[in-house]
Amino acid sequence: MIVQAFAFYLFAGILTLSALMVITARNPVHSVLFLVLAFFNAAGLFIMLGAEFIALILVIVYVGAVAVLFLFVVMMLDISFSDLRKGAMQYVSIGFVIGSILLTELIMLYGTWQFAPDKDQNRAAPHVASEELTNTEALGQLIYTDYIFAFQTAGLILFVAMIGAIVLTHRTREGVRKQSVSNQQARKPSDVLEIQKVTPRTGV
Amino acid sequence: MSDFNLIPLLPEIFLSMIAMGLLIVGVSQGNKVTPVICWACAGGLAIAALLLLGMNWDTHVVLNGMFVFDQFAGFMKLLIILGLITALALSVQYLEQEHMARFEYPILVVLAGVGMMMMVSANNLLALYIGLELQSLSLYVLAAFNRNSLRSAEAGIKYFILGALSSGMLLFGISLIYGFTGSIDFTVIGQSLGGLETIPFGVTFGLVFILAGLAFKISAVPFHMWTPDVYQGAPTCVTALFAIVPKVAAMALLMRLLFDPFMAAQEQWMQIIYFISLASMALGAFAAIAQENIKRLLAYSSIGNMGYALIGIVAGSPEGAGAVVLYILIYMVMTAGVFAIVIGMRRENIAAEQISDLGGLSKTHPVQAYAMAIFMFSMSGIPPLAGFFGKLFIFQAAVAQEFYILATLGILTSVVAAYYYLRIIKVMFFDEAVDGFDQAMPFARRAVLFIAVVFLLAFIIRPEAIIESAQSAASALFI
Amino acid sequence: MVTGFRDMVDFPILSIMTFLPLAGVFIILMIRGEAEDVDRNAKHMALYTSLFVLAFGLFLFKGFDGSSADFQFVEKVQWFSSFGFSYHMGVDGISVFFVLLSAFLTPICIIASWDSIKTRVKEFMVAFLMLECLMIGTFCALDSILFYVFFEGVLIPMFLIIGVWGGPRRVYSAYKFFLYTLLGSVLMLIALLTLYVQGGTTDIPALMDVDIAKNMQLWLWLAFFASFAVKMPMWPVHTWLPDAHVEAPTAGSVILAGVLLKMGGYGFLRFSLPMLPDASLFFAPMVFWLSVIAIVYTSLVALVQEDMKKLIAYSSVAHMGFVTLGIFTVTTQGVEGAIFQMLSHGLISAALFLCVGVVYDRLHTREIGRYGGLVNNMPRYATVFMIFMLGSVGLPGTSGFVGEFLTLVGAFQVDTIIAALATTGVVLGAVYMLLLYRRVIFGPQDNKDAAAMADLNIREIGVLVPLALLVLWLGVFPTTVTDRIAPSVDKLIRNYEADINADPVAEKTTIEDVIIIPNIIIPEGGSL
Amino acid sequence: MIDIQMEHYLTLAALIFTIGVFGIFLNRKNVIVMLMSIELMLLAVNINFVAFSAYLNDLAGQVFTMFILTVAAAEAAIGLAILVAFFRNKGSIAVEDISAMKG
Amino acid sequence: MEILAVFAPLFGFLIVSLFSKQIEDMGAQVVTCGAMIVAALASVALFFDVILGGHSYTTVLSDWVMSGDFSVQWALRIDTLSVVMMCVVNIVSACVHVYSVGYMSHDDHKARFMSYLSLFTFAMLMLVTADNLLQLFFGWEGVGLCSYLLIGFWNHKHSANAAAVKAFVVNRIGDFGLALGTMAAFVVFGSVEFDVLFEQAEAVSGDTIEFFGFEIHALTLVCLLLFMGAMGKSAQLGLHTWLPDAMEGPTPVSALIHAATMVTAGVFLVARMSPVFEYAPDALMVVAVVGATTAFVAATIGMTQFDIKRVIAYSTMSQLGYMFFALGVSAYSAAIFHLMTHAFFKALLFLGAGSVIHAMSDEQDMRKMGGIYKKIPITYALMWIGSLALAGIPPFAGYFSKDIVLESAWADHTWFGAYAYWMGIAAAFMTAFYSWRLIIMTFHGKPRATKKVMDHIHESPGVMLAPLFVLATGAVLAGFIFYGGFVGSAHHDEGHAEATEEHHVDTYVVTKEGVHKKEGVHKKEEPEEHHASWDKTSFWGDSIFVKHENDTVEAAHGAPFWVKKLPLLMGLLGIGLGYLAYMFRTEIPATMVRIFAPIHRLLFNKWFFDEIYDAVFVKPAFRIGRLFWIGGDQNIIDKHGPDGVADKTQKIAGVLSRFQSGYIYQYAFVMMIAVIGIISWFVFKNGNGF
Repeated sequence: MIVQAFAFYLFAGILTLSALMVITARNPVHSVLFLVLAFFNAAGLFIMLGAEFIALILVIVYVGAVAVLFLFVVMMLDISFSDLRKGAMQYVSIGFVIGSILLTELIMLYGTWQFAPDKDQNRAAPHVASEELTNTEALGQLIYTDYIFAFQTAGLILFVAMIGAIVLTHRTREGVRKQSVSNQQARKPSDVLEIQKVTPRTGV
Repeated sequence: MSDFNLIPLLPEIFLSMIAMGLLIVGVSQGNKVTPVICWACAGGLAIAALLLLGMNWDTHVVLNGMFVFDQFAGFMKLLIILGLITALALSVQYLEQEHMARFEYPILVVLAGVGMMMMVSANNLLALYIGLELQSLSLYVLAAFNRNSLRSAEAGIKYFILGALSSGMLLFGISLIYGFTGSIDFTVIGQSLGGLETIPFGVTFGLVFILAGLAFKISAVPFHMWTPDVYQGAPTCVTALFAIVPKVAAMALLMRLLFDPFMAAQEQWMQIIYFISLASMALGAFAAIAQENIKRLLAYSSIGNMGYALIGIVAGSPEGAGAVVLYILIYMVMTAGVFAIVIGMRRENIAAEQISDLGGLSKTHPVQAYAMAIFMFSMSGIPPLAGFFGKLFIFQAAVAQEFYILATLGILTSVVAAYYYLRIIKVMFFDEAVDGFDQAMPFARRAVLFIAVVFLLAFIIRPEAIIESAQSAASALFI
Repeated sequence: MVTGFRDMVDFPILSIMTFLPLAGVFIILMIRGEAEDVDRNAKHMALYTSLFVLAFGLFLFKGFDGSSADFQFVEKVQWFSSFGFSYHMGVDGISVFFVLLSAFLTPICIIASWDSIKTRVKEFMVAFLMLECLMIGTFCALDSILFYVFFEGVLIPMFLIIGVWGGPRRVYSAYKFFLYTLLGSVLMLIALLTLYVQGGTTDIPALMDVDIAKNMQLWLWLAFFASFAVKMPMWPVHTWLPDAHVEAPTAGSVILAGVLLKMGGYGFLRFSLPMLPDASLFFAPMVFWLSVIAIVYTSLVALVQEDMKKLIAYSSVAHMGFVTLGIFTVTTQGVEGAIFQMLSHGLISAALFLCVGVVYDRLHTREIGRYGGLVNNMPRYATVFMIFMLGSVGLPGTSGFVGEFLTLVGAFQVDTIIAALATTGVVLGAVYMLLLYRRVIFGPQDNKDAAAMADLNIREIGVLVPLALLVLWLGVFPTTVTDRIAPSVDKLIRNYEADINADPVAEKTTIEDVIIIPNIIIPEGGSL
Repeated sequence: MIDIQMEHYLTLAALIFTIGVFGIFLNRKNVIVMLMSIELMLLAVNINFVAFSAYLNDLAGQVFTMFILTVAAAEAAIGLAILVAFFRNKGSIAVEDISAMKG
Repeated sequence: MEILAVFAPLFGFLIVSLFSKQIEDMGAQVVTCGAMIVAALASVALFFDVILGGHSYTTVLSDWVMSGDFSVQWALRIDTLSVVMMCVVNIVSACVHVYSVGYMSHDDHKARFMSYLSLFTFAMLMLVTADNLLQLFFGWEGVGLCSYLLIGFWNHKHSANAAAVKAFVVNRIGDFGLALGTMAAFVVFGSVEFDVLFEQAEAVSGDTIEFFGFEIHALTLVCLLLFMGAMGKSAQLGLHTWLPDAMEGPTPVSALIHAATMVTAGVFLVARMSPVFEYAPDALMVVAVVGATTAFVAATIGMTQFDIKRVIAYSTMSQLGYMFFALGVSAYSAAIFHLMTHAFFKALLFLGAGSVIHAMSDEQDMRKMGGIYKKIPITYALMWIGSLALAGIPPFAGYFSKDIVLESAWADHTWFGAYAYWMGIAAAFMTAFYSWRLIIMTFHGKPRATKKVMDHIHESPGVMLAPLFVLATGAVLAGFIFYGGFVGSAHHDEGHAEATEEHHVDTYVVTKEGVHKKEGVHKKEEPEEHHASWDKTSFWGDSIFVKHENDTVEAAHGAPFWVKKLPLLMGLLGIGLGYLAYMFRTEIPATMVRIFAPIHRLLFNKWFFDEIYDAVFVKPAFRIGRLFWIGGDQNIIDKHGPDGVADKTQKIAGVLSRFQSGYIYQYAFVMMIAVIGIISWFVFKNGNGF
């Protein structure tokens, strides 16, 4: 119990601090790195909650892909970060008030959290005893059956993301010499080579 | 998997296939075939509409309760498809003119359409989220589609960031609902909430967050702030799309959500929607007055119009829902007509977007001017045009449920709104003529214009068929 | 003869009168060719169409059974069947003459615009025919939604007529006209919908029998009042009228004064009195005072006007004050007088605006001071102008007298103070009209250009003389009208009194009744 | 305090969510940080879902989380793409520079 | 016959106004004069028919206003009162028509003038033959209109136009009362038909009516309101200011409208309504006081004026005052009698004055006349006749009528009767004085006109003089002939013959002196015949009703000698003073003016009525009108109403537009605030849920 509590507070503390750093760091690169830290800690929490697969996915997808993507863009865009916080203070106080109201209300809500009386009948995918099935297996069974619709649609979303990213950023640069394989393949000797009989001593 | 029945998804599947197939065509043929792909997409949408019509419109819940197809969904999908076809028809020439004729455009439009149709058919919070994101992501890209334009990119950023924020709120709300009921299935949530004596705060909180997310999508005040900027910045053909279609889907989703799983929390959501509706009507009416850019003006107009539609939801009755459907339908037609003209506002091949650019249109292009006047009068709700009936049924529903103050305030804002609609008419008819627009109005736009005008004018004569189908569609929500 | 027409009950004469102008519109839209030819043909087409409508109007008049209080020539067709609205048309004694008035004034307006409208002639004619359709429809409609459609639709062509063909401040005036009247009417729409919800029908005759709770009546009455008072217009919501009149082209002013203002009075008679009797009783004193203020106030304002049209516009407000006064006395004389006054004002003010139009066409100014001594170069004009001026003053023998006097007789029976104050309007009316006439028609001819104006031409005579004859005819033989409206008015008053007496709590209505807001925001169980 | 209940996770999620929201409107200079704030919000939601999932003993919450992660990745891709497009036009991604359109 | 008498003038009017181009001036004159003469003859025939034949009747022409209980028909009520009026109107009108042919011979708009005269006559006839208040109102306003048209006939003159408008408007103020009176009558009686009114007057005499919050005796209210109309039309004090100004019109108009007929409509009205007035003693008192005061005030003003027509106009006003106080003391028949005689001699005076003006090249100021009696002797003589009649010198018509009026007032034995009597006596003196002042200033003394004018003076043509002779005959004979019928005593109800006997005796007693003179001058042909059936009861039939105890005319016959002779004495004194002051001791007027400077200024300025009205009503009306327009309509209603709302709307729009700052963080901020706001709403609304 103590260990669990200790682990929770450790993860939660680091998570909160790094989240704060994400939004306050002067350097966006630092922000991204703090974000990575936050994700790691969240993954730890997920493991504590028994959601191993999600935890791993979080590390792999988020840290491995998304965070790196962020890092990549931050570096690519070469952003100056000299006076990042100018003018921000005017919103801090009121933002703080607003934020604390939200937080207070949410915490009050959680303090009295209740479940629906019939929550046990409502469960769509009751957790099978973990001895029989690992978390990953259980999820795998679900997403290809009950959630096939969402799964497929997620595919479409990624498809859109791909198209979107390409259409917005892919540029065909003018004046860049590119290899055109089909042209190379289609070229016939007759198109480019002219064999002339050269009469000696007359020049071409 | 007894409900692994893909028949109700036929249009969506078909359209996804079309999108992917045409993407391949596009990749291999390059951007020069963009018009072809546009028309092919439109054709595909038309076929999807036919598929839709050919389907059994009885209620089907399939795929583990994720997807529902009923009369309501069918009707709204039909509207979406028609809206998409219209948007595409309006786009073709514009894309060429703006040098952004890239074949991805129609593909993204179709994919957004698929997302919208999924929203309409969502019967599960997960399906809702997934459909919504499919739609949103496509639209984010479309907003920034003219990547050489700063404004377009800015519109994209604004839309994206705020959209993502709203998605975050939506998700937060969903998580709370899930946490309370233990389910993300509409039917189960509905049953669960129906069995309660009072709605606990957790659900109310969740509802607020979800409504915030959806209100963003229908650009209702105070989640509307993106709308004017995005409408203005996005390429006009995209603005047309934004104005015509996504709201149908979002509104349909909202209606299904509120009338189905959250009917038990009517007291709660009614208060929220009451406020949102009132604020939207008021802001839409007042803020538009100061606008000079016609796209911005139309953005505010759409905000206001969503406010009116929401009155029907506040009423919370089958009549109210029917009125909303009808209102959306009529609003779509009017908007399509307006954009058919706005998209053609070009002078020396440069888009003219100021209201003053319409000056003296009645002399230079009388047909367009009169069509526009009809749209404007219709939008301000002057009989005998269809726009009046849209409002009439909305207010009727409100009055029937004794929402007198809401109805009165709503109708008063419509007078304020009439002021800026009149302004456009004034510019076209009373002001001195500026140079005419570049002539050439392609057939597609002319057809849209014609259909819209005829619809608005003739609605009063034989409205029964449309009204009845809208009502029966809405009544499917109340079974 | 009458029985012959009785047999024609199936013949949809009202629909034909209403929609024939639209047929004309379509034909005009089809006209192609040289600009001049198009204009000319459009004018002719519009004229013929409106004359056809007028001819049907005469049939209507002939076939109308003046001894019956029922709705006649009734047509009823399903329309918006899922809501229970219907396309229900019919006329009774109260409305039939307004239909005739509309049908009569439209051709006159078209002729009056023959030469004075030079730009966009085709569009002008289209707008006018549409206006005619909507006007006639308003007075024929027996379904409240249908009524609203026509009532409100009038704004569209009128807005364009003022805005496109109007004077220098036309934009301001057109806006003011449109938004002001729209503001009033939308509130009425809410009231109509409430009535629909309360009564379960939009059928006007059926709604007259629906009993409505007292405090609900008060609110509904106010909503209707908002619309009709603006339309009339009553003080203090009258300020759109002078502006609209001044800027509108002649024909626009004619229709505005001649017909559109009457829609307000008609609305009071159709909706407020029969459907909301208790509220009418409660608010009658307020209406009286507003009417009296309108009469005196606007008469005084008319006194100092320098613009002919503005003067006549203000006089219209004063004259409509008599109408509201008469209606809410709910006496036979008051109501009949009010209807008669509306008809008479429809003719007289229309004619006065036409008279202004005559000189405006020649000199392009409406400033009174620019004219003078016209009797010398325009004797015929002076004569017809005089007839209308006297009609406006309410000289016995003209139609203006009968209406004014009857309303005052009605008022006197209810409240002598009101009657006495209103009668001062008669005196003031004489002052400003005579001064106008004196300054324009009499006096020395100081302005060369005014002195050089030609007298009325044949077309103008053709427009003005029928009006003059009607004004005189109705002044001498008002029974032509009153006999036919009497049964309907009797029925109205009988029902009103029955309603008032049926309700035991009717005697005492306090302001608290008004303030108590019915369960407005939330249906029962709600918590807002 | 020692006994870690669901409320702890929920409170943590609320905290993170609030920080994410804060990040969006406190940020002036850099849009990328906004995107990261959104990621934080989504993370908070995920924590909520997983916590509920655990306490409800229901896997649907975890499934939901998975899809949120997927979509978030796609969203990040598109967001960054738009950002890049904007940067190419404007040469800046400062938040205050994204205000060509207003009124 | 009555149709002919009433509608012939209308016919003339229509023919002339519709076909003026075709028939030209000559035709117009012939048609209108012809129609008038026919009408005059017809009315005389009616006179005999009604009075000798003794049958009065009502001819219904058509329905007019029918609205519920309020039903009014176009009808001609033919009884003694109306035929007397018809005769007066038609005869004077015929004279004026003929006269106008000559008088207007230099005018460009002869046809218009003649048609207006005819229209006026028609309206006047409609007035006097009305059988209900509304038709009376029709005629009432009709004559007002024609008066307006004719006063402003020379419409190029500003003053004429102003006078015309003033006449109409002041009349309208009176009509305001008449209209209200009609309404009140309807409320009280349930009808405005005379028959109903007269029948029920006694029955409702105890009723009260709520008016301006007070409970008022119903009949008094009706009568006072009607009398207000009469005051306007008959230029009684307060509403008289239009009459002098009306002299801007051509002189024939003054003669016809502003002396003989229209202005007497008020007298007619009260006489016509006598059955009602009889039950409203308070109203009668008011009538008497107003009439008496008017008689006096007008006479005082008349003494100081220099415009020849204005002098006569004030005298008209004064004489109308006589008629009214006669009415006020229930001496209706005396009033009508005076009305008739006055019509003749006053028309004569006006037309004579017109003749003078015509001769003097349109000069109206008496200070520029003088010494012309030799050049226009006939006119001079006729003016003498008229003035004698006016001054009440026997045997001229005025003597009979004025005396009976004054005697009746005395015989009323009430304070207001006495007041009226003494006022009347004073006025009689002044009347005689200014009449001779007029004659002497105009005809005697040194010529004060320019030589050119003097050379031009000529006697009027025959067409102008002929009507004057007709009128002069009336002015001389009417009083004597009709005395018996109009006001002759009939206190015995027994037999006809006996009554006639008595009557003869009475007549002789009362008018001994007059008869003496008269016999010397004129032959009497018909009177006997008339006398045979003439006493006032049978003469008037039931057209005038006097309660027995109010029958002052009857009582007047028994008045003391001094009462009867005092008026005559005053008339003679006035004439004497006139001669003294203007013929012989011409410095007297100037001295008087100097001595009584303030009073003179008051009188010369007509008691400042015009100025006061201008300051109290006219100017403020315009000022208030402008205030309402600029201040009310523009600065309050529009500024805070539509324009204000529009401005506010624009401002709100601007604010909202600025609020849309373009910054993403602000947009996000708003969204979050909204969410938190909504949540907080729920939390605070039922926060106990936690």
